[in-house]
Amino acid sequence: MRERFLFGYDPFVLPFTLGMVFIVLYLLIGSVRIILALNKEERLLLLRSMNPKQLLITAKDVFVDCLLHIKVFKRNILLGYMHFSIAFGWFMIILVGHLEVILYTPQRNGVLYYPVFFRYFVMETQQTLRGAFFFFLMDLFLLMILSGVALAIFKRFRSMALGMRRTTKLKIGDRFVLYSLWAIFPLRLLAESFTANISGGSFLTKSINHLVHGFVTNPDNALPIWWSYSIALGVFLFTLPFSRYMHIPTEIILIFLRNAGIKSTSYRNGYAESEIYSCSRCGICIDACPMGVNRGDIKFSTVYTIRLLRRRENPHEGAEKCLMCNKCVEVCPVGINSTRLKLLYRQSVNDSGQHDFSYLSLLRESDSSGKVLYYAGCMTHLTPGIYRSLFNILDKAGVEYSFMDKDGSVCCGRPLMLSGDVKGAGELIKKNTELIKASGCKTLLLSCPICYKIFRDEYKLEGIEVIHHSVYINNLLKSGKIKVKRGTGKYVYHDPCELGRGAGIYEQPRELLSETGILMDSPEERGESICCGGSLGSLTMSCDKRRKITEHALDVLNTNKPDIVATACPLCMRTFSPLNKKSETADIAQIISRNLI
Amino acid sequence: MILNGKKKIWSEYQKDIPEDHYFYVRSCIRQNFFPASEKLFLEVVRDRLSLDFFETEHHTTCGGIAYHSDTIPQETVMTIVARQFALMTEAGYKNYVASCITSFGLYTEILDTWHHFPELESKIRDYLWKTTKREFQKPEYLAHASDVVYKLRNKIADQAKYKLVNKENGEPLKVVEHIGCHYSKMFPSKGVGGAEYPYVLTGMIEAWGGEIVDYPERRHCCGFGFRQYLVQANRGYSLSNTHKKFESMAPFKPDMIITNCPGCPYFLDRWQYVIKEMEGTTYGQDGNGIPVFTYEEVAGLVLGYDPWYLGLQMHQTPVEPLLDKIGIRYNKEEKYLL
Amino acid sequence: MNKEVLVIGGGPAGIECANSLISLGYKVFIVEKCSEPGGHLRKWDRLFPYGVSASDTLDKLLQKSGKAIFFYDTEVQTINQVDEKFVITLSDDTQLHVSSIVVATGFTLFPAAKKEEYGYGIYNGVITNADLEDGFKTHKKELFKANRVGFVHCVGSRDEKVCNRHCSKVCCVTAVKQACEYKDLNPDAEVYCFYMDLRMFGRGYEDLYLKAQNKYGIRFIRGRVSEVAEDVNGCLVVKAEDTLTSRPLKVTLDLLVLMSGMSKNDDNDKIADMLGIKTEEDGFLSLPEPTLNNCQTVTDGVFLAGSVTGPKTLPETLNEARAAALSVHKYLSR
Amino acid sequence: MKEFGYSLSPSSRVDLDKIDKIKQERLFALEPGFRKCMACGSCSATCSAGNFTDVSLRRAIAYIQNGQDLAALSLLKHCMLCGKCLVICPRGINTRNLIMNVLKVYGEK
Repeated sequence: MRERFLFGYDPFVLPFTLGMVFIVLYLLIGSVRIILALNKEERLLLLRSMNPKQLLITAKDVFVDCLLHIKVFKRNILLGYMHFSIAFGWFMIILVGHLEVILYTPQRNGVLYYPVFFRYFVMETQQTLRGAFFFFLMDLFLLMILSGVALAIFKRFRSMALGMRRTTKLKIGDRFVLYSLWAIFPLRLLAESFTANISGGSFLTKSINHLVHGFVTNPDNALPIWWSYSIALGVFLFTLPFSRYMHIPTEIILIFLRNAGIKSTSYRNGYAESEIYSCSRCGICIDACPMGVNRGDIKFSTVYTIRLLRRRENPHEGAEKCLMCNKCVEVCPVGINSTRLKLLYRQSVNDSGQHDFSYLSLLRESDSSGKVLYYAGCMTHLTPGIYRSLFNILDKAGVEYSFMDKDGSVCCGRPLMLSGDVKGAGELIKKNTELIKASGCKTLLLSCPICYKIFRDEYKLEGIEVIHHSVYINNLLKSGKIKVKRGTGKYVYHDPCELGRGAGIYEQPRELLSETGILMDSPEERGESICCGGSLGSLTMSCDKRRKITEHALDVLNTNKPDIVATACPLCMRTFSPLNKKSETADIAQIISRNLI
Repeated sequence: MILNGKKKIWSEYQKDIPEDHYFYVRSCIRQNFFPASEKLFLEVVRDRLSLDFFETEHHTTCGGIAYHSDTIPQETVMTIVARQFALMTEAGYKNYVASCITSFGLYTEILDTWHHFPELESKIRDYLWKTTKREFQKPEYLAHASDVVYKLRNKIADQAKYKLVNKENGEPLKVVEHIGCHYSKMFPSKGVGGAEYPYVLTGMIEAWGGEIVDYPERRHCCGFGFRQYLVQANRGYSLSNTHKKFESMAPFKPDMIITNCPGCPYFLDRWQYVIKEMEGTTYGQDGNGIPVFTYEEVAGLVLGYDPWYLGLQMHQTPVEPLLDKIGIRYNKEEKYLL
Repeated sequence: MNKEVLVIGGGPAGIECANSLISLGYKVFIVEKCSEPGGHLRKWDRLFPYGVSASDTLDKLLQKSGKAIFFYDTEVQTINQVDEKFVITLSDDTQLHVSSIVVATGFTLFPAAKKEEYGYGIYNGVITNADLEDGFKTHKKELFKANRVGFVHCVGSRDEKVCNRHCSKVCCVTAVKQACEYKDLNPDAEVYCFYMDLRMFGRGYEDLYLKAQNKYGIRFIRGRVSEVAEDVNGCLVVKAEDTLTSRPLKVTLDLLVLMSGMSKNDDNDKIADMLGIKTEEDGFLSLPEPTLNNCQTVTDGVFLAGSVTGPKTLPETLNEARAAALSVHKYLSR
Repeated sequence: MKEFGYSLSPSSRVDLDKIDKIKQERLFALEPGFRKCMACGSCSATCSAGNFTDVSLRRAIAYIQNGQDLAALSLLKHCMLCGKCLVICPRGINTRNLIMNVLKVYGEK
């Protein structure tokens, strides 16, 4: 292998080289900006994460997330392959390209464009059969990429085949980048094929070279195609920052920051910016979003809200309408905590400070020393069947308990928190904490996942176990304090957002139901459970639209024709029961209470 | 405003008021507030129109103020009224005329109550006998003094020296009438013209050359309201009522107010001064307030009585600008000499 | 027993009763005191809750009544029962011999002027529901120029002072219908409805109410209007209490529509007397079996249909008319 | 001014001629359910804060319609946004959005 040209340069490399310089500078400046926007603590965290062990973990995460796209694979194999083939293939081509340079033209090592246009600058000699291995690899990865690109083009027209009912609607800028991306690899193939008789090639490039030999062997024809290839790359690199493909480099920064333990503290700057730019607009969240059943609301799904944030436009409508069910976060291949961004946005506009909770000082605690303290919360007061069933179970198990909010409750603060009013929520949290601590209880038992979520995450109740009734009852059953009869009832379990995705409790309710009947699968469950539509997370969604969501969720839950749709949340139950015409709706406590022996 | 509609209603609320032979009872407070009005009434009907109106110094209050202030029970007030009727019976009269609106309303109410609860009437007869050894006949006709003046309005007009018109341009004066709550609000059929569009004062004004203006708060209380005025803590409410009426009538630019009731002219007159002091607002076009008159005073004016003989110097709101407007002659120096 | 039946009243009840009797093979005489058939329906523009044309409805009813013999501008003078037959003398001296009689004399629209405090006939801007309906029908453009409009429910209904303790049933939904129609004609108008209770009892009524609130932005104020006056500009000053906040309330309007209710027909006593039947305290004809049979009277061969026995909607009236026809048929086929 | 020992008492009367319709329209745009209230009182009856203090969405809506903004605000500032009224409202009004927006639209200084 030897160089064809003395200077190892041709003007056609300019578009790429300039693009590359541009993008590197852009990324550098961007990273500095993000780091500057971090506060002191966060920067300290970042600094501390710069140890070998942490770096190794981050490298692994980058490899798994950015190159292998394991999360996308999990969602849909074809979709995963599409992402994997392009990302990993491209990465390998770059890697192998550099290897080639190091091995064959070490004097050109470090020249930015050389590995990219290697085939143009070298010619095969008698001795360089060694290169055939790399030629093979290069053609193989190129083929891999091309298959990915083909899939991508196919997806544009038939997204369903790749497991996506809806894909993100693109703006003109995005299309520009997309087409240049699509063009890069076929052009590279052609360019390398055109010079394959000089530089050598493998099964792909050589074959094409043979196929159109007469045309290709004229060197005058080769240069324009190399130009085109470089221009495609240049266009891609120049337009990258203004397109969704910015996620490719940004995600690496995001993984760094995330692994350092940093969280967003503003909905727009610092860490949030790295999240916003990491969004590939893949659109997986569109299908996940329960709002999607109302066609007009697709525009409020997370991908578009993040796009507004990236354009520095007002994300108000989407941020306020969102049910905060967290499913988009669950499915996001990049792991963007968009719910947190929306919450931060809400805090910036809804922290009105107009509330007056001075009346709370009138409330007095009850003495519950050593007992289980039960807090029904607002929603469970609307579903007395739940707490009465629970009390029946507790009585049967001989558990001593007291009912903290028998005569009405101070709200747990979660709804206020979700509205963005941290200060108001704080007052409620403070009062409830006082009441609970003063009661002397050892366990705080809750029926409502909305309450459970905030009691677990935000309250500081040292020494008091905070437990949701689905877990508590399961414990009672496991320890033999209660017994249930095993029936033939068919259940489908609906994971409430706050209990499942919110608190990670998926198994205990299922264990419980399996003890007393046949637990069936639902097409979308656990992390992918669909919000019931009643969520207090949404501030502005109308009742009609909520109803559509509920009906859709019920359709999905009733797919396998269960007898009972079981849930573990009073709000889910209130939302489902009037609209569930195909099966009964019941809380897990009610089901167990009915089947106690 | 469709006048024919009002006329239709007026035609449905007409009373067959006797012209002559009345037993006359005075009002407690008018004798203090506007003493000349009652004197004038008797003078006009007796001397000018040669009618038989009898009055006796033995009659007392009707008890209305105490009754409406919740300080005496119903039986007590009924017995007081029964005594008045007994005086009428003893004097040989069958028509009873009250100078006071509240008395008129109370008599009407009592007669109606007795009509529906005869046992109550016999109980009262019993009380009256036990306390005074008197017996009574119920009046055959119960009138308010304004009913009588309404009945005689055309005769008065015939003898009138002045008309209620602006002497400068010959235009009728704009008059606001205030009927008094107890005249017909309780028993619309007992008032001339009913309760919604009472005609008793309107009829007089029309007959004497003026023009009535209707305004949104026409029906509203003058502000007396008994408890509201009599208790100082409530007096603000009394004032506010009057204020509301003036605010409502002001855009119509009335020249004068004619009233029917003992309390109304007093409050509509005196509160104008208080409102001026509190709010700085003076009503009326010339910055002198809107003069307020009793119907007897207006009758006296058109008949050509001397304003000071009519007691107009007792008014807080000056009447002279209006007298000048009509062209009534009076002697400035004599205002307080009488 | 001849197959001749007299129907007193040529409104919807009378016409529909006649239609049914004709199809059952009877000869029907209809006595109508006005010069045209249709009663109140003739004067109406559109019907609640779906906005069906009143004149189309009447036309459809009349299409089937071709064989009925109408006596217009005529009233029943005397009725004599000879054996099982009725001998009737009409005001034009016609004599009829019939086997059965259906009384379908309907109601009298409450004369709104009786509520003096509302000033109907005194203030220019005060009209009744019937006046507004006439305005809709005859396209009185000047009526729809008012930008502030009020509807007063329960005028002459639920009011012992005007001797109508009963609810007229149809005024609530009529007010809502008219308010919406008014907004259609003058979208800039602010419209208020003063109600005591909103009795949206029928199918589609509640939807109309919701539409009135939501789409038309009509403001519903719970409280009966106490009095109306004219201000210096000739606008109407309307007073009521907003009973939901326990506050007296005042609003200045350009047009006030009084929802006159259904009073008993003024002729009820006379007719009841002739037929040996009774009226109730409310003045409507009495029903010995008010639940089981809405058409029956104490006099054999005499039946009742429609709002002569109390306020009713048009569909109810028509159903009753058919039921009365069947009752006649049953009676005459015994 | 002379001291009379009494003064004009403020009128309790609602004057619909004088209410701020622009703010009402803004509120309606932000929560179209605002006009749908039929004053059933379910919201007040179920209210969590209503157990302890004077808060009533039903009354607040009526106050706003009558232009008594301050009265409405003073009722709603006790709201904990728990959402019971949202669940219970038979007319499907987004009560929480309404409350938040009343505080926003009428609470602005």
